[in-house]
Amino acid sequence: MSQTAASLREQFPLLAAAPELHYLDSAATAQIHRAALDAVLHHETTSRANVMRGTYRLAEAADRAYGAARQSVARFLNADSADEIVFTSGATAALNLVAHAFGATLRPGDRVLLSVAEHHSNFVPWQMLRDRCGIELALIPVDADGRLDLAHLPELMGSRCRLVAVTQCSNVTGAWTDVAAIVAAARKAGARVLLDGAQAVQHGPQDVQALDVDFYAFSGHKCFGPGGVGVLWGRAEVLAQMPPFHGGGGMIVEVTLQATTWAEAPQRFEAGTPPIAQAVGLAAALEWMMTLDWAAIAEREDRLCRQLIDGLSRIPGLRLLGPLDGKRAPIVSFDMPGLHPHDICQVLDAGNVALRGGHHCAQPLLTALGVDVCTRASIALYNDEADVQALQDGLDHACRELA
Amino acid sequence: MSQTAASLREQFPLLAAAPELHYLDSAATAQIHRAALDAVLHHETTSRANVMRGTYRLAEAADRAYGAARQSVARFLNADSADEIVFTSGATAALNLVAHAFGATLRPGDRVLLSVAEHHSNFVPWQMLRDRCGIELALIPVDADGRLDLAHLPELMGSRCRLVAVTQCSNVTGAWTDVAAIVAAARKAGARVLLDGAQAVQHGPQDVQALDVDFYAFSGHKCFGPGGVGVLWGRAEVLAQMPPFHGGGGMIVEVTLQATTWAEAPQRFEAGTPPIAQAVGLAAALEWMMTLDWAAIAEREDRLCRQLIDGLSRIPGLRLLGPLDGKRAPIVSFDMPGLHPHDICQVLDAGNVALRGGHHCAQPLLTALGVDVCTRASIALYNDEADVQALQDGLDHACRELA
Amino acid sequence: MSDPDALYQDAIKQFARAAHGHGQLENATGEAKLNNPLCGDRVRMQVAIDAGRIAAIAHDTRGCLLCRAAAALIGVRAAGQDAAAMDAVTDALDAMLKGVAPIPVAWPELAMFEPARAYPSRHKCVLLPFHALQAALRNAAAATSSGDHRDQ
Amino acid sequence: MSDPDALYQDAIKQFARAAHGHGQLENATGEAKLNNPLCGDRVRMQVAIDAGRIAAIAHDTRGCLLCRAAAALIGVRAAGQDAAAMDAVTDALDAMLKGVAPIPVAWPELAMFEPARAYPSRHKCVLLPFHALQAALRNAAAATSSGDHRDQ
Ligand SMILES: Cc1ncc(COP(=O)(O)O)c(C=O)c1O
Ligand SMILES: Cc1ncc(COP(=O)(O)O)c(C=O)c1O
Repeated sequence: MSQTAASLREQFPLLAAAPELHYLDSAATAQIHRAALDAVLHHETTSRANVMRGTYRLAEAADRAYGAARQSVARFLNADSADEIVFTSGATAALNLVAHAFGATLRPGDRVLLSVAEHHSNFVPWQMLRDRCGIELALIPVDADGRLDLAHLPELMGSRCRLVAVTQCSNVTGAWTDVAAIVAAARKAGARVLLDGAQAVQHGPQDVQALDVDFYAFSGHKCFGPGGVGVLWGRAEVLAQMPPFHGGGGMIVEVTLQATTWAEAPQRFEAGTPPIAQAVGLAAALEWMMTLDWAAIAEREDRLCRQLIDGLSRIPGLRLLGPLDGKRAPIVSFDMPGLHPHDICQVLDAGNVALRGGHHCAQPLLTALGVDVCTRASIALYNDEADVQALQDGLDHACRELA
Repeated sequence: MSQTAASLREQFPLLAAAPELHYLDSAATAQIHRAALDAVLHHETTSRANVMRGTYRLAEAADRAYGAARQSVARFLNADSADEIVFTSGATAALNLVAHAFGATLRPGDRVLLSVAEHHSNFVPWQMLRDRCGIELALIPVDADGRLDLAHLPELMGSRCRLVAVTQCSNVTGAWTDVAAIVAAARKAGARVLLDGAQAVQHGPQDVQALDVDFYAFSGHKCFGPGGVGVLWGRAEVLAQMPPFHGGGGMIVEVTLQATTWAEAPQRFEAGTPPIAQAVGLAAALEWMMTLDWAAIAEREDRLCRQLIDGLSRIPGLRLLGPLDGKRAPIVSFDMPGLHPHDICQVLDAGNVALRGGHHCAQPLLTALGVDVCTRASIALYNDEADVQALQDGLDHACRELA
Repeated sequence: MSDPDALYQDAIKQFARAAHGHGQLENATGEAKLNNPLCGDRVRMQVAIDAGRIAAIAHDTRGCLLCRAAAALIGVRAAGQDAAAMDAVTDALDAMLKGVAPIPVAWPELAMFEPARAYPSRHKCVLLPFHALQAALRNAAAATSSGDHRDQ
Repeated sequence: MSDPDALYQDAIKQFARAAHGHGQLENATGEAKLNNPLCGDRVRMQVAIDAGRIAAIAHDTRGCLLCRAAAALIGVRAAGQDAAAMDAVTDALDAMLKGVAPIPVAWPELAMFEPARAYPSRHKCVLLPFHALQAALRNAAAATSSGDHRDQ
């Protein structure tokens, strides 16, 4: 079904209650959809119990809801089986899980290939693994527009590349990664591929089988769901070969004083009480997303993104970061020499425009692009022309105000 | 203020809507208090934004709420400073954090002393650390009642004990640990002390300074708050010496291709977007708890626990696990030879009594007590005589039904 | 809401109490031990295979009534079956518990587990002995083909 | 809701633009670099100490208007102060931003930061140069006492 931005906006309680707000920071956190909030509320007030261990009806209801949430995520990602869905506390936790559990299968001298465009959450865990275990890190460089430069992929992989871990879409430039090219090169080298989908999921359902990767990570709060929950999808055969990461309740077959035997995936990777209501809320958000006309939404997001880029390029001295042509996510970052992003954001806030300024947890990328900080506007399905216009007006005001 | 169980029960939406339910499984998950649910809802619909990075008013509001939540937790634990409060996704995540981050400061041959009574979440992470890093594990044994047997503490610590990690209260027997004795011995040996407070927090605010431990871990869902959030408290000087565990956004000072410098605690240990609304909800639950008359509640919980123990001891063949005299938490586990806990729980569910059966993620303890599985009833502040009576009646019925 | 009392039909209690097939085989050609991580229940299944069929079977079961009844039913019924037949029965039982298929005609006694449909947490209790038997049969086949006796 | 425009008083813009004290000291006896992890802002402060007081000061500041204005105010005002005085001013500024104290009388120009009270995320911007100066003074003291010159 195709919906207007206004009718979509109506479905987000925070936005519905703040008609004056021009929320252009969905890349940091998307607003929560009514259905997700209702699902959390419903779960906590009708089905709250611990999962996987209780036999009374309330516990069965909790179990059922949690299992159904796993199924919803599997459908959203087109995973082969719900057993490939591991609930975590967020994308960062999912990425750390892989860095530790898949990392435990690596040997000194094995290589992990990242890109310069990674969010710190897909960068720091691998640096820590390198310092802990003596693996090698290599980095796919970016071109002047922040796109991954895949020209030297085979050399970058070398002979011992075991994993390529890259973002699907940059949280700074909106550049989409050419996943197919990376997967093809990785398969040739016998390496696995991890895709950080944190920025992709708010722009529509994904297909991990078509992407043909081995791991996929994302966060609930970036796709209209609750915070405190995220997902690691892993190919069954890869998950099966990995030891657990966190130890605790629910991930074991048997614990004795001497040794412990692990449960199968996904339980093996879900130590302790999981974020149950949050998973249920996330599933509600994803189920809602799966009813939408994504072609229409993509078209509108793209149109707004172009308008934004056109408007910004008219501001003297302003430098747009990221690719200006071709397919890109509606994330637009820019640098205004002499104006600091925090001052820009502050002044725009006076016009109720919510922007983010700083290094966006992507210092290596910003360094490569030759800036220390930048200002970012990010567009989601509930944004419209008025939001873009307000940003434009606000920037004009900021230029006068701060000069 | 002193309140009746009925007036307390009213404040828990799930229980208020299910007057027939005898919920005796709060040790697995306590029900959520209205204030916590309202706080989550309020936050998500008025203040949702990512924290610690935004300068617009909505982000400031999110930051303020998250910071205030840290203050509430600090007050609940009587911590010296809110900077000692690390939000995690749960007790299990908090315990794994210590096993990795404090674990990284240990050397092969250093010793960690646990007890046989630990929940798997405070057992398996240390086994994994042992297998990874060559530390030694030692175990405080339990007596026939499941109480920690501290007779040989100095020998168990040996000369290289660096940490004693024990539960404050057993989730199977309700036995409270003699923390003062352990702290005294640990101080003498130069070892730190970690207390797993998962089962303690639903019975009232804690005082980490009076307990004089170094780490304290608990989960929100066990103290009337949301799931998906937990807390690690750590003494400032100890946290300052630990490297991070998870890597990602928000825990760094600077990331370069070569190396990364860490932020101070608590940020150093909170990689990625934290469970913001859940922390806010937890704080609401804790603030509510801090208004209660805990002496009165403890007295009622204790009275119900005695009634339960008295009633159960009249059932022929039934064996009560855990201490029958002295101070104990209202957690009562028992074994009925010939009747399996799952069958018992199932039949009691027919009378709307929610009990838990199984190994309760404490296999080493159950082995020590000479059982494989057991049935557990746990009492919280919203329980009353009718709940205890329903359990009693249900067990009589089960004995007839299943015989 | 369904009534948990209905779950404990007399048939289940009788099978569980009778514990048909409980014991140990001297001449086992395949064996498997399985346990249910959620409750710690354990089943050890032993089979003696002759010409591809179960000639003798024995089990040692520690579990709830559902688990013990399922093991006892196997104790009565499994002799004479081959691995393919047991796979079919197990799949049919699984489908019945999930509510997507009727009671397997091959083993009408499985009807006693029908009320367990309403309790997904108990499905594993019923299935554990069947899964243990499948594993024992696989181990027997592997032992035959490798000329070696393997435990799982 | 307060008006973010009010934050950018002319005084702040003037101080930021003037960048008093920007530069480098040849004869620094203490130096410190600090950065704000949230935004990547950086301040390098250098001091030359004479008889326990700041004889000369220079800073290199990359940051927002608030941060640059704060650094420039230090550039004008810090000379002649000792470490205790700077600690007092910094504490007073911190308390003013938190809303628990009025504008420090010692440095009345700090009034220009009063509107920042409403924006806790910006407090660090204002305080960063002050904290860098405190660190530089500590380093100078350490260098004097150890006869050694240390960077932090
Ligand atoms: C590309 C990318 N990866 C990973 C993350 C980390 O997500 P989270 O903070 O929800 O764990 C983010 C979000 O900030 C992101 O944009
Ligand atoms: C004593 C004890 N420790 C740790 C845990 C783990 O808590 P969670 O599952 O919330 O992480 C529990 C709860 O099951 C517990 O009872």
